[in-house]
Amino acid sequence: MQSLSYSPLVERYFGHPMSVGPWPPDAGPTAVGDAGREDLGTRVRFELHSDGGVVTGARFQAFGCPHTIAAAAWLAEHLPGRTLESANSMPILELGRLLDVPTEKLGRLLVVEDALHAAIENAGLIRKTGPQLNAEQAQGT
Amino acid sequence: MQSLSYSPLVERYFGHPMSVGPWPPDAGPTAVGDAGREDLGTRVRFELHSDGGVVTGARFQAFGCPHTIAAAAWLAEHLPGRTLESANSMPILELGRLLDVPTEKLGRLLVVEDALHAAIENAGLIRKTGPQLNAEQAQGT
Amino acid sequence: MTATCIYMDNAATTPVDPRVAAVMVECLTADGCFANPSSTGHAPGNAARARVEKARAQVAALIGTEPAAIVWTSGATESDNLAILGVARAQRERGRHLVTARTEHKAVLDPCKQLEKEGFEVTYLKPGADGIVQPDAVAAALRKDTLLVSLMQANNEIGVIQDVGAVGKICRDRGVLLHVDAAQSTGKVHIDVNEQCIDLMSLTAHKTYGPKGVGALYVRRHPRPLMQPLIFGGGQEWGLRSGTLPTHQIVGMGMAYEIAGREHASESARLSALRLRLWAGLKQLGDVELNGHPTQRVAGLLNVSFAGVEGESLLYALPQLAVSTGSACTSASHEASYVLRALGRSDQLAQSSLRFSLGRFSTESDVDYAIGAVTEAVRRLRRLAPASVPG
Amino acid sequence: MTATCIYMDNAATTPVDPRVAAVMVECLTADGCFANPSSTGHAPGNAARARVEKARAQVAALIGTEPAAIVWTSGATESDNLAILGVARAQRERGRHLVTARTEHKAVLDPCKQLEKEGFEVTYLKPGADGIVQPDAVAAALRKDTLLVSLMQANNEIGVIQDVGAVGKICRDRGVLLHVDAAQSTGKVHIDVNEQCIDLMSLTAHKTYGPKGVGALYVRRHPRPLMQPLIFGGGQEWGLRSGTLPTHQIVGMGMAYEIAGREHASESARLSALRLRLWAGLKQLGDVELNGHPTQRVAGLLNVSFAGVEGESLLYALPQLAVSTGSACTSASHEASYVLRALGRSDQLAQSSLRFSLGRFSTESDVDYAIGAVTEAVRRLRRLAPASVPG
Ligand SMILES: Cc1ncc(COP(=O)(O)O)c(C=O)c1O
Ligand SMILES: Cc1ncc(COP(=O)(O)O)c(C=O)c1O
Repeated sequence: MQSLSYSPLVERYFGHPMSVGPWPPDAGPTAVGDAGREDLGTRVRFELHSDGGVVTGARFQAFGCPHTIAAAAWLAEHLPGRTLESANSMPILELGRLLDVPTEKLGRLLVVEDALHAAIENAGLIRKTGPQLNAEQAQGT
Repeated sequence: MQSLSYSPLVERYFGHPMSVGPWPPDAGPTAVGDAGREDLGTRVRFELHSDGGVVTGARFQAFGCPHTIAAAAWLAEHLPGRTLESANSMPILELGRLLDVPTEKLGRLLVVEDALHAAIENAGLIRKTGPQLNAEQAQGT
Repeated sequence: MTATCIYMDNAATTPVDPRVAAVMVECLTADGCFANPSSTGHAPGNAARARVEKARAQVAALIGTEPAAIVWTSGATESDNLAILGVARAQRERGRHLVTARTEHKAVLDPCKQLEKEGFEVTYLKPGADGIVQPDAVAAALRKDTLLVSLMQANNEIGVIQDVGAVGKICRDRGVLLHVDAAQSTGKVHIDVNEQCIDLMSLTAHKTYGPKGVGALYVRRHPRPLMQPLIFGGGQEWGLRSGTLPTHQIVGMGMAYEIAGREHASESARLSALRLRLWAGLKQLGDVELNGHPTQRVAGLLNVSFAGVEGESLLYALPQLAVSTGSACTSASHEASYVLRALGRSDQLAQSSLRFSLGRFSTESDVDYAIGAVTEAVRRLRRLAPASVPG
Repeated sequence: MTATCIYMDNAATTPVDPRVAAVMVECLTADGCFANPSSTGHAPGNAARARVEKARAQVAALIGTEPAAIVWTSGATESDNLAILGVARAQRERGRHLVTARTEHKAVLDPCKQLEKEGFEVTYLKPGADGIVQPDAVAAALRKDTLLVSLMQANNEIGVIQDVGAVGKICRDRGVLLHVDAAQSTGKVHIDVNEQCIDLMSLTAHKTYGPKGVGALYVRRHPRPLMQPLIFGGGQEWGLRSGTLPTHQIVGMGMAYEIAGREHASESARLSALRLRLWAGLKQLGDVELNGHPTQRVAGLLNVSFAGVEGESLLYALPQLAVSTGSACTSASHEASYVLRALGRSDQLAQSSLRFSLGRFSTESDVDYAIGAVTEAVRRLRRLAPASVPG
């Protein structure tokens, strides 16, 4: 008996997400993080650029419900400027509250978080080992 | 799921019964016949005048449903002119059909018939023994 | 066809108030709020859902509870069945005894009879000659294994009001659930399910100027009694009652109850005066008796026994007056009203009673017409009837 | 509020036809035919009864039977429950086995689950990938102790039509009762309960341009199956369904079915053309799949799976289009439609499907709007989604 209603923030980030899609191939070293499975209803990917441990650019892609898409879009918009460390500890459950995500859907936000964490981890690896790794990652192995 | 609907004949004999009520005390020897009980829903009385074995006048009173009242009224109207014998064998179930009495109510017509038969029997007694008996009957013993 | 008939059978059903009809009509056709309230994936569905929830709040308000305690049904018959069969079947391991009264509606008595077939015992309390069931009598009937007491608030045939609040306190103390059939009391009698300690309450729209075919069951929430549904399916109404919610019907019931709450006091005063006028007029006939308690009663209902006339004929002699008889006039038998019999009325008096139920649209001139028509009919039938003979 | 929304969810519920609304309105207020159809002691009651009986004949005519075989209920959910629970509980000594299909409505499956708790066994047949249950599969599932087969005629999610006539002949031969849920087929598919050997049939008004909250159960008369009521009370409807009959609702259903019978052929032709136009437009997107048999289906219903998009988001991206998803979108889970899963669709495809159900008031420009809006939404969501990665 619960209705499909969404907060204005979800409406905005679902309806007009910025920072969408893969970076162009020539955009420089990209740290990719994937999580989730389409057959389970949620799949998210983040692609980060960073410089000296600070996120300089972030893009997302998502297959999922409006809350999932909005959360990923919100994060991609708010990551640039943060250190990888602070990005890694962004409080996903508080974002959930901000977007009025229903309790039963909070599990999906963890998929968003997993993708973000994976991307940040890769960004750390890139920083240490250079962009070769990234090329592999970007092919989606 | 059955409705209180009555045939036009019932409507006429219930709505405008003639031959109603007791004969006036000075109307001559009267043969009375009673049957039924109010607490069982039906009580009928006929009062007959007869001469030489032929009904010369008939009146009825009835406590009962519209079919009962209509049947008694019809009989009271149609008795005069008949011999006591033919009056005694008037086919009550056919009258029931004439008045569209529902099957479940046919039992009540038997009360009407009982009252008529009682009155006819008394008329026969009067014929044999003279009006003394009638006086007693009319007092309703 | 019915235009020349004066309607005094509001206890059977009321006409829909025009204000109610107006909101119902808004929820029917393609330009209205017609969608399925469970279709919350789109705007029309959400609009219908919003109206259903508004109606739930309107109904809840009339009985002093929260919206989430209201379960929509198809009427009080279903609500009575859901309450009684639902509790008993779900809690049969806790107890197998129920208490009710002989003057309850068939919608309570018949599920009780069904439960007897399913292994339950039911105590049917006999009310006093005034129709009142004493709370003490209920207390005395309770047993260790009593699950539920079912007692109506206002009786549909004679209009007497039971003290459900007093019964509620007894039941609450003893840990027994109380179900109240309030089909005849909404908008007529004060209801507060918390104050009156009521666990389950059956409601219907069509005795309170709402549409036929929609009702509700109040189900207390804290604690919520364990119940088995009657109807399984889409899981609507917390699984207690599946089936598409009829938006227009529910919206109509909500509006009807809102009006009832607002106009209760003034309407009761007006109807009381009309009823007293009617009774004063009919008493002139002589050999008439009022059925049920003279004052502990709903405002608009008057049930009178007429000595010396037969019920069906009396009704038939009143073609311009829509009233009902104490007898089961639609059945073929001469069976007298079981309610009046339970009060100790003789078969004859029970059988020759009329129920006059005045309503929102009844007028003084209706009452005066009724007095005249009944007086004439009773006099005529009494003249037709033979003088009583001994035995 | 809903004015800017194009309604394509007629399988969830239809708007009431204005011709139906007109007769309903005649049965509401004090100047109309509002009385209780059981109040046959007075003229207004008899007038209401007459309209109820006329409606009974209208409903009976659509399915090829006599009025006395029609029992009024509150809708198909109740009818399904009454048929299944009613037969099983009354005949449990004759047998304890039922047969149905996995793609039935919850109003059939849930009472079957309840019966499992009451000691019955139920066989749930799996349809083919096209949604069709082969009559042979039903025959093979019958046992000596099978009481009842319950099979819907038109499926509510995918619109496929079962050959209930063939199943009926098998059941009749084997002495097993056949119940058919026809909620989605009245006015859309040929029905003749005698020719098709159907013993019980669930009907509802609100999928056929009648009001929500009223339905009927067809119960074969010669012989009449033994049944236990769900709801006990006043004894209306031959004791099978007590409760005050809602005149306006019943009259609405009667009129809706009369219109359905009259306009079935022309309406089906028009809706078929619209559906084919819609499908032709959506196919252009690529990676879309039609759910259910391509031709053995009702005219107006199209269920399509869109690869690469998530169902709830797709719905949310179509605020101006009232359609429904294959997923249980009102529930919190990502649970995919059990109907589409029973057809063998993957969770993802089942979850990202849309049901378009066209109706009497759908137009060509509605269809063209839908094609445009869905195309744009699917393209956008596909662009948003990450390219697939291997497992
Ligand atoms: C006291 C009482 N309970 C129950 C009912 C049944 O209600 P419904 O007609 O809504 O099924 C009625 C009226 O018929 C009633 O008067
Ligand atoms: C196939 C089918 N059966 C039963 C139902 C339930 O009908 P109702 O809404 O009348 O209870 C529906 C629709 O909801 C349906 O589509």
